[in-house]
Amino acid sequence: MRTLSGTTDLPVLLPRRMPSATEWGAADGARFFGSRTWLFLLLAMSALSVAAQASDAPARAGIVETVWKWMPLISSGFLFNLLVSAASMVLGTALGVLLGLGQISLHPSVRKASWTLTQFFRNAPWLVLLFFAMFLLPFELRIGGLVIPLPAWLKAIIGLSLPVMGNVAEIVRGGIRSIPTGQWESAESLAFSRMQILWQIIIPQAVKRMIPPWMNLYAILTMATTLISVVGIQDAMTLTRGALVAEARTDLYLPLYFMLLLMFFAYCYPIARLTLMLERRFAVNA
Amino acid sequence: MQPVAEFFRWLADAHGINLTIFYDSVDRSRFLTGLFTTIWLSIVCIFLSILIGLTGALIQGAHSPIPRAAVRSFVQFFRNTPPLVQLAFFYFAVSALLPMVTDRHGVKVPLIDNVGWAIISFSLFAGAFNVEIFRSGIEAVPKSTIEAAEALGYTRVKAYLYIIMPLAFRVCLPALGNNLVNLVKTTTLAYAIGVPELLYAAAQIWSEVLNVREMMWVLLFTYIIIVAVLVFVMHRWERALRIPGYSA
Amino acid sequence: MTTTQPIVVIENVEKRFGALVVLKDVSLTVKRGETICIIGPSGSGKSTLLRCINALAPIDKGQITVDGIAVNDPALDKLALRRRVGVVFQQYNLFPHKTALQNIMMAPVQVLKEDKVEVEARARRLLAKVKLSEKADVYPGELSGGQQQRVAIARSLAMNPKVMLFDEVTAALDPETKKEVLHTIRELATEGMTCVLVTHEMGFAREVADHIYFTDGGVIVEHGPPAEFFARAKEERTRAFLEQVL
Amino acid sequence: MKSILTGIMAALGLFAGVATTIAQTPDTIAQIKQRGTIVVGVKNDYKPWGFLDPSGKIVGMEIDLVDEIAKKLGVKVELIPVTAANRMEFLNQGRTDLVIATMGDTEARRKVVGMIEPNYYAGATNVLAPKSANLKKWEDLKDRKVCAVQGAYYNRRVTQLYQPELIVFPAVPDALNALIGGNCIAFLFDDTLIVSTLAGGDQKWAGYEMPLTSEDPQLWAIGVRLTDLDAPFGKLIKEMSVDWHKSGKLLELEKKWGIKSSPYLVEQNKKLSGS
Repeated sequence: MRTLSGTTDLPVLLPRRMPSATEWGAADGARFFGSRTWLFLLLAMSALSVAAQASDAPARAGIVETVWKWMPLISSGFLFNLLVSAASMVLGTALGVLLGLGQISLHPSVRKASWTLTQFFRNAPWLVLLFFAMFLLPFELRIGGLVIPLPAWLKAIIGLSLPVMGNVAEIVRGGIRSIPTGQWESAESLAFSRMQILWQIIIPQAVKRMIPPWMNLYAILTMATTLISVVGIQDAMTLTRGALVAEARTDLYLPLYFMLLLMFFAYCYPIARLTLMLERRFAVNA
Repeated sequence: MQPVAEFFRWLADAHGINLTIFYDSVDRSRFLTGLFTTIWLSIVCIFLSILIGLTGALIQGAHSPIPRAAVRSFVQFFRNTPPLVQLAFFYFAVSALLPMVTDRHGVKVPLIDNVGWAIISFSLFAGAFNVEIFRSGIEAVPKSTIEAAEALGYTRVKAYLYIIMPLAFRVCLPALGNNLVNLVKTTTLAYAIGVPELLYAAAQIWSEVLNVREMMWVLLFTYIIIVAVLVFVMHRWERALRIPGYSA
Repeated sequence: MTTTQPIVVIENVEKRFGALVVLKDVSLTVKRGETICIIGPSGSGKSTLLRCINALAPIDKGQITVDGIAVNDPALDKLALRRRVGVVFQQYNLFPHKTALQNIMMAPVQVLKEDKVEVEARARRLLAKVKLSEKADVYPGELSGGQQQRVAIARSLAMNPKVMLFDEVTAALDPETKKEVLHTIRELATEGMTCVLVTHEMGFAREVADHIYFTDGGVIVEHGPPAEFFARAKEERTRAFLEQVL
Repeated sequence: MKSILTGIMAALGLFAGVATTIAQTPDTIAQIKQRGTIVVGVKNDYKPWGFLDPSGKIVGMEIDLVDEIAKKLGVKVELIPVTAANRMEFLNQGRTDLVIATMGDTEARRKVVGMIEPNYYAGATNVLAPKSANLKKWEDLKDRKVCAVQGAYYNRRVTQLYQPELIVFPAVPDALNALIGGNCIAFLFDDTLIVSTLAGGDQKWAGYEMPLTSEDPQLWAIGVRLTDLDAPFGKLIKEMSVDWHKSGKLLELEKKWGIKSSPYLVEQNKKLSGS
């Protein structure tokens, strides 16, 4: 059963491991590459919309105007997606850091429990965890006299933060383990306590290595926020679907869904690039 | 089977833990069909995504910049957009653009059905990741090793086949394993377009029997087991391919 | 076994990397059975010259002929050239996923399509020759540097080359294992194999070479038989270099 | 394997423990008043009962009923969009106080939630299909792709009786989009929705029809928690429901939202108003 851990890290999605700067030299290459990607997407987009136009010759209201009409509503939904992603990330990171530190605890039982939880939440499908949270969390939490209501959106945030937690825990554990044991030993020989070593020596070094996979996880989470549409929370995906029903025109399917894809791309692609940049910079320093 | 069924029937009556999949034949067959569909869908997509990954990685090694840029755009687009929207995009939008075919009732139906689109969509999604994985694997093979092959008279194709690929594959295997695990988890999204996979089957059962809690645990554990089996297989494979004294 | 028949002829070769000229008007001839050593400071273009001989790097001007094959001919039959020329690299470059024996057998079987049984017999003979018979089924990762380098030499020999190129083959080795490798090369040279060595081992060069070339800044500064070269270098640059390394 | 399994169980114990502590509400009316808001599960994809207008607001006939109830209680309204698959869960978990979401009143469901009588509407099962599909009878659906929505009570019955290849979606818009896109030949749904959709006179539905005879008539009910059914909250809603029938409110709303006049409402109005 060790199989769930070991060298295979982040089964949720792979950290964006890109080639070293050899092929397309560093920054210039990256910029070039970026513009190329956009160019291709624009080409693809126009080709597809031409195809869509052609497929429904007696066009009613223009496709562009109709898309434009729904744009504000869908954009507001998209903003909600971003909000959910930020909240889930904060919550998931906080829990994940605890769980990650639990995995290097000196108590075997804490270690084992943390490890098990980490594996469980990393390996369960996001959508199932989301269903899990939506259906099985109570509508309110009573802690002593305090009543904390759990509305649907909050449950969704919790549901999405569960896999985030598992993955952050793994990132934290991996980051800490990547620091050579020599650092621990030399600090110990200088009479630092375990806590001091961890917080003053190991974690400051490890954080740098954790940031790129953490950002990568954030991008994945942002894309996963569309799953809340499946459990009945209104997001950009739900609204796109609603707009399509309202219009009931097959020629709108392509441009509207493509617009939604582009919204996410416009948000996630820069994050991916930034992640890559940081990864390279840290790799050079390391 | 009978005592098992009896036990679960008792469990439902006495404790309200209603696992119909163990005693109701309709629900059991629904669940097993879902399980089978998930496994089958996963295997087909794993195979196709590896194929896409290899093809993409080979094209990225080409000299002409246009196919390279096309592959790169494909990879970036599929990696940076939500797989759920991709699936909807294919099933609703792209499907409407394709020519219709006439079924045996004389009605025009789409060329590709929801299962077909799920396969295409997930394979492309995971394939985009595989392209990057294989490419980084190929790039991890030292240039000097390739040169040595060249000096021994290997052509480009033969060097790929006998030296670069076997080495690159070993480097890729852990990352590939992760991505395939992820692919299996992604198959749950097919629920959104009505593909009768595991989540769909479970949702049908719980919306009729109203045993959400029980089905939720069953679902979670089933997926964990499927993933564990896949990880185990990948691990064994990795071990079988390990070269003494060589760390990838 | 030195004859007067030339096997490698290099005439007025020029090689550039962008604006940087690495080889300038280089000419040299290697006769069949001869062993020549190319020495010189780092970055003087020695390794590049070897790579040009085997068409691993194209040349910009001039002419290289190996056993009658024009290396810079656009219609060059690379396989024919590489059958005739074996290369051993500084970093051994064995294929890590194959055992020592398989490394030696791979190219003859996969490239030359020779019979596997015959190739295996030959490979085992070559392993014996480099004194590694007992390591046949061991992977490169489990061998020492010197052992790996000897397997690499055997791997090149398995193609039955007419010329062997050695590119600083002992540079990455410690003194102890260096000896084993030099011993193998010495044996080859005395058996009459045509060898071109780029090396920093002056003592070894003096001992095995029929002819020494000294390169600096991409040009051949001076050359001659070892006795003469080491005793009475004509050029100032050569003398300065020799003073440093000897 | 076993030790790991127990490990997972133990590790999740805490989580599950939290999840199972669902408080039972004693006095719903007091709670609603204290909160100042009534939380109601409604449809947001079921025109004209509960649907989105372009500004993103949920409107419809059922929402009008919700407003009536809120007015009576003197509280504000919070609408929670629900689906057939989760509306009863939400109610029983206490996430909503009430559910008015085109919910069919069935025997099985009565065990789980409290159904308010008199029912406020009656629907039956039919399909929406393009005229070109040329469907004549229910049996024509056999082995054909038919879109449906997760959690609808008629899915099982129709599957067993007529063996269509049912493609079940999480929500109505998905199913409708699939129908429009030609991914299925018919959409299995309540006839009321189909009628109102077709009667809307919208050009986009010109090529569609409701070709079959409606089957399996089904009353719709407002749902409350079982504990509320005979408590003041349930009684209040019952009274209001009677009132809606008597006063002709439901008939009026039916007209307002362009729903084809339902014989059930006319009959109930006659019966209750004693005319």
